[in-house]
Amino acid sequence: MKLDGVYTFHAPRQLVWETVQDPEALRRCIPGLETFEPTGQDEYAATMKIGVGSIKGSYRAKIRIFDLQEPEHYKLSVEATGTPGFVRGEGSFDLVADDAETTTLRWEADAQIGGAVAAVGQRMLGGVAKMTVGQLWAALDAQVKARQARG
Amino acid sequence: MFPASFDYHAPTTVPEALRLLAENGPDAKLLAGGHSLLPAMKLRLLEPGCLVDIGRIPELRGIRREGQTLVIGAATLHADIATSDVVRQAAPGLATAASLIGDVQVRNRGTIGGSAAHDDPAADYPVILTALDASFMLVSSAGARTVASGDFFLDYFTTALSDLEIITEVRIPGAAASVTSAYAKLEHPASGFLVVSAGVRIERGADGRCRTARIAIGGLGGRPFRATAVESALAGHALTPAAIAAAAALAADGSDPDGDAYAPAEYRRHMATVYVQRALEAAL
Amino acid sequence: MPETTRGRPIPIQMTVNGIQRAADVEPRTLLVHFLRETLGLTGTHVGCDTTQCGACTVHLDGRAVKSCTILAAQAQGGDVTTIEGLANASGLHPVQEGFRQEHGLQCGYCTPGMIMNAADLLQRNPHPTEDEIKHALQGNLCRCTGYVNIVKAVQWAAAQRGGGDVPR
Amino acid sequence: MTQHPHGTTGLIGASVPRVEDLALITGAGQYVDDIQLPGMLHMAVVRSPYPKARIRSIETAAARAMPGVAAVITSADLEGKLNVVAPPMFPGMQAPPTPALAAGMVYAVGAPIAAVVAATRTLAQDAANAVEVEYEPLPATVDVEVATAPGAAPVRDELQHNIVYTTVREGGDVDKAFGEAHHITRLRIQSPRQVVLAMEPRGLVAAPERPGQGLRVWISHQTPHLARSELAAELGYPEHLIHLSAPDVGGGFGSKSGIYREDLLACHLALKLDRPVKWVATRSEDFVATNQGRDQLMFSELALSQDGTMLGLKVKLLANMGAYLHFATAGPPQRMMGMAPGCYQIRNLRVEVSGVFTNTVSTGPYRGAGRPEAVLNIERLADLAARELGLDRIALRRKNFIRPDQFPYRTATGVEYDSGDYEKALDEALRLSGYDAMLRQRDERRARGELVGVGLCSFVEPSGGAFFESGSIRVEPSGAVTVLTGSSPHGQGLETTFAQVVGEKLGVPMDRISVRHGDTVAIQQGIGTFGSRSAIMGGGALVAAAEKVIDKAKRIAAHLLEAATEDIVLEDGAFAVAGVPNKAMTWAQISGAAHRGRIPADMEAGLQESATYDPRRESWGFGTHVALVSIETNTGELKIEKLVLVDDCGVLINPKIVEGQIHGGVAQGLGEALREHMRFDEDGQVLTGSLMDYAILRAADMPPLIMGETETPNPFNPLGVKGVGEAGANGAPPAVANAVMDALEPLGIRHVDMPYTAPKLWAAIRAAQGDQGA
Repeated sequence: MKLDGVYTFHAPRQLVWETVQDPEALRRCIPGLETFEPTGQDEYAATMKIGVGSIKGSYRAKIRIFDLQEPEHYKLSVEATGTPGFVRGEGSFDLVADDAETTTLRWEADAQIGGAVAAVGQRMLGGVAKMTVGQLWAALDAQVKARQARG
Repeated sequence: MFPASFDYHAPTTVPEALRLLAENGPDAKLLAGGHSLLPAMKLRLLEPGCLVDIGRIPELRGIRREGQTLVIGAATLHADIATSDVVRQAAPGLATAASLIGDVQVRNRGTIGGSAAHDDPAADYPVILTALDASFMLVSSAGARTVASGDFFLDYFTTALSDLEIITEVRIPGAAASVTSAYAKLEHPASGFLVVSAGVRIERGADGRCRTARIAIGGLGGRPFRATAVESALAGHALTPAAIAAAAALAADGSDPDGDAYAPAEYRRHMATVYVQRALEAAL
Repeated sequence: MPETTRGRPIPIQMTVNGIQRAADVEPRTLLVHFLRETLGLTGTHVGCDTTQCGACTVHLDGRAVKSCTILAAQAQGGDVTTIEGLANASGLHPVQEGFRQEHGLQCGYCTPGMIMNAADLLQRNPHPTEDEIKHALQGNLCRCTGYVNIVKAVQWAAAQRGGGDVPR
Repeated sequence: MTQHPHGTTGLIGASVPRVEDLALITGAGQYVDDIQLPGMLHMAVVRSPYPKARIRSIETAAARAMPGVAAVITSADLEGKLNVVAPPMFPGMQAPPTPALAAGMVYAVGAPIAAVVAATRTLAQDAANAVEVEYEPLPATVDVEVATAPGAAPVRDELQHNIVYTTVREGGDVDKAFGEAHHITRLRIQSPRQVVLAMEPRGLVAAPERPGQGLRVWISHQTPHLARSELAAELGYPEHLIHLSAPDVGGGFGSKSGIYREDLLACHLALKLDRPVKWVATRSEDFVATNQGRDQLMFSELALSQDGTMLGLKVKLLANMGAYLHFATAGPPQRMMGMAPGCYQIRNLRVEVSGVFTNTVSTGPYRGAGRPEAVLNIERLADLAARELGLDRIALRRKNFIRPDQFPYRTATGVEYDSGDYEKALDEALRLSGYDAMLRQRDERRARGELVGVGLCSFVEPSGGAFFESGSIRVEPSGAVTVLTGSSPHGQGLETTFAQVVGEKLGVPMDRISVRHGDTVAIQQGIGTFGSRSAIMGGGALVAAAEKVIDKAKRIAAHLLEAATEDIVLEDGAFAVAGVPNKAMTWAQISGAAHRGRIPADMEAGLQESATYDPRRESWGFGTHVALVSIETNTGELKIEKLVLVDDCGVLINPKIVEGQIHGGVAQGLGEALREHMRFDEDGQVLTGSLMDYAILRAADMPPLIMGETETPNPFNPLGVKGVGEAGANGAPPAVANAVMDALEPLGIRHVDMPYTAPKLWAAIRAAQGDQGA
């Protein structure tokens, strides 16, 4: 499943970059995250509840950030496995400074979903993925704003 | 297939159910008919540690009218709603929607409150209840509140219901002779869930013209889509076939549906126009 | 509730085919497995895991239901009829006989659920039209017959009823 | 009038109610999952969610520690043993063994990785969920054209390339025919992959007998004896020590043939633990663990003269076999070899068939097993050819039909069609459908802007022929008759049909006959039920056995009546000297004598005879199906308004049962035409892995069927029968496809592959309207 999108932050690019690269901010942003431990350089082990609303399953996940080109590009991969199946995806993120106070994040991702979730949930996987991404950006936006407020 | 282990309680009163919810924390889930919850649990999409079965609370069942309001107990079965003369008269669209859920056996177990709380984006009730401007009576140990359908159905499987609340009633206003409603559904050939559906509620003035129209469409996203363009196009107009067709053509305006392997987004958008038209025709 | 005691068995009792049955079951026990495994009533079948196929259809308190999507605990105190309990001393239920007369079954796996659902239909609607029969059978899948003779079997049974009472 | 070379009871040709039914309508059937044994354990299987991945690690400790768990095994415990081995059907066939548990690599979603046995089904599933597998996902190959492109990555590490096998057959002078052709019709056509979906999922119970005395197996299966042979070889266990039976079987449609990985695992674990082990697939498992059907991609060219004479045909077929080969996976596409020309005289033929590995669920025989694909191909070509040449499609078919006087007819590639009268079936179908009136109505409705189409399909249906079949008839001392058949019914009603055959031959009423089957100890060696073979093969064997029994009975009667054997006649179920009916002896009297020593001195005691039947040729049933369809322009919804089915399967033993077989075949065929499609995404993930997404027909989806028949007895079969089980699945889909394409012709649409879902047709209509500048 391929997804892509654009999100606009009303903040300078460097600040957005610092936020998305901050493990603590990441921890606060990834929807359903329960535990989040570094396991190496830009690698994390996590347990998370993935799903939406009343349908959420528990997953063990590996998160890796790589291909960093500060302050404009990075990639992030997630491999999550749980009883209901797996979610595996890799996203590529580009930050473009529109002006001093506005940053556009362009992203594209390729996700694979398998197991029971995929077997019975085809009719809404796309929508649910979009919703989850939306939650992620909203949370990230809040983190960016918090950082901005802190100065 | 089997659910993961859980504890089971079957209270017979709402306060008792609320106490059990509070005691067991977020790991507890309400079980009504179980026709949304148990399939998900069998597939281990959900593994609650505790089920509070509210199927034995008599006050949660039943259909009645309070003046111009139709009141349906949250644990009322789809089958009873589909065949209720009171519902057919007061909100025919709701009876139709209930009759199109799943199959006979599912309708004999599933409940309106359970389906609403689950809020599957392809379920029928959220669509028709949004069109009917229904509201939900939510009760917790802190008291009761009423939430309008527009504020209740939020997104995929996401409602305004908190972990500590129980839906006790669904209240549908405007059961007057000047109000009519209808529901039309394009079914997925495998699951029977909706691909696209439309619920409409029309209130006519004394002159027979449409005074207000409320139109909700399912299948265009994570929550019922209010077709405000159609509503405005109809309001104040005579409901001629031409007017209906012209208005229905606007059904998907402003929507941004997600396609799936069966029905691409473009198809859904077009079907929205077709099924809004069908629902409007059925309403008149 | 501590994790270690989660899911401990609970006592349930219900009437199955006219006989009082009681057992301690894990709360997660589905009605179909209670019937098949605890009570040995294997005429009720399991054909899917998404509440689609209807092979597990039984009557609970007089209504056709899918016993794969009901906890045994939810049937506590209830009255269950399975395919084994449909015929009585005076013979087969008319729907059973209809299936035999009209070649309404081939492999027989979906048949008990089909029959239970059709019997439920005729209780509610003794003289269904062909469309009503087909619509009522929507929740029962058959891979052998193409449903043609199943519909005829239900029509056969309806025709036996004449007055619309429930002859056995 | 057709001559029925049968007895006098009138049983053959009678629609008697089935003897199978009483148990099945009262819940007394005994399917595998109904078997409960003391001490029985339950097996659950851990499966790959990935289409292709390296297994980095498998952690089983948590599962082993769970209460009630008796064993957890992985490939490490199997030491390379326990593999499903597909027979090398063709020279050079690549058939790497399929390990029961994946060793290091998985190549399809659903591949078993670990097996867990525990005291209850619930505990087994809980423990299976507790097995942790770490994967390194790898890019998968899903598409046969991608898999066969130069330089394609191998689907499995051990493969040199992704071709399972390629076979080519050529007859006549194809290049010359194409060189001289006035017109060449070209078609690329895909038959959708289908899930077999027998309502009873696969399953088995394996139980060790007393020490050293073998293994007892109850398995939901179509071919018990073949299953035992394969099981013995793959388990490395003595064949004679396996007692295998198929109890009531809830449908098979081709999928319950051969041995699957779970079968080996359950038997292995039962022997290892010395406990009975049960495994029954969940529906979700069945979607990824059982062979699927169809999925053949065909590239065809039909060379024609100006007048529509079919001069030559080239077919290239790529059959998607999935990642793992089972017993019969390689077989179905081979049907194209014999059936490519369909009902038509095409003297120059070239057929090339390749089986292709992909990282998908295995395929194999499914109702029709290559026949529906071949029929679809030639019948779509026939319609397109008529359209392109501006000829009438009926006339084009008539012109090219093999004529009745040409039978037995040898095709350009040397396949012999035994008998047929294709025009007769066509004419009957046209008559029953009111074809001309239907066309007029179509045109009127078209003029009003509706999308309406009429389509037809004339088809051949080869059946029987492969392997032999066995039958045994034992007349008990009471005169009652026990029939043992090597056929193994699972819904076909053979207990009834064969009782009719034997009753007719022996003159014994059906209630004095019981037909037994499906047990490797009780039943002599036999084959089983698949490929529309049982009436032909099992019936043929029983006729031969009946003749032997009657011969012996006559000799006993002659002995008792002190007459010459040649003078004894069997009439109304009794033996008498010709012309002296009042001294007739009943079967009970004869059999009593046979079992009590009142027989000629040189005769063996008893009255039991066995026979096998092997006609060494196939029976070629045929028919014509006609469909009237309409498509709602605004929604793409397809409605089959009428479906006329004329089938000729020779003599009908039990017309009601034959009709039921046709109904069932049609329902599956219409499923293929309307909605059934097992889909994988480009990564190899399953898109339709449950009944939530994979749609089969429901009761309200069945269109009205108008059934007709012609009866052309099979001259090479003692009962005059031909197979019919697959007729509906063969003929109905192309009839609907042709009707849909007829409906869309005014929009300039040339071809759309099945299934014709509403969104697909809507998109096609939209695109065409765009093209037409609408």
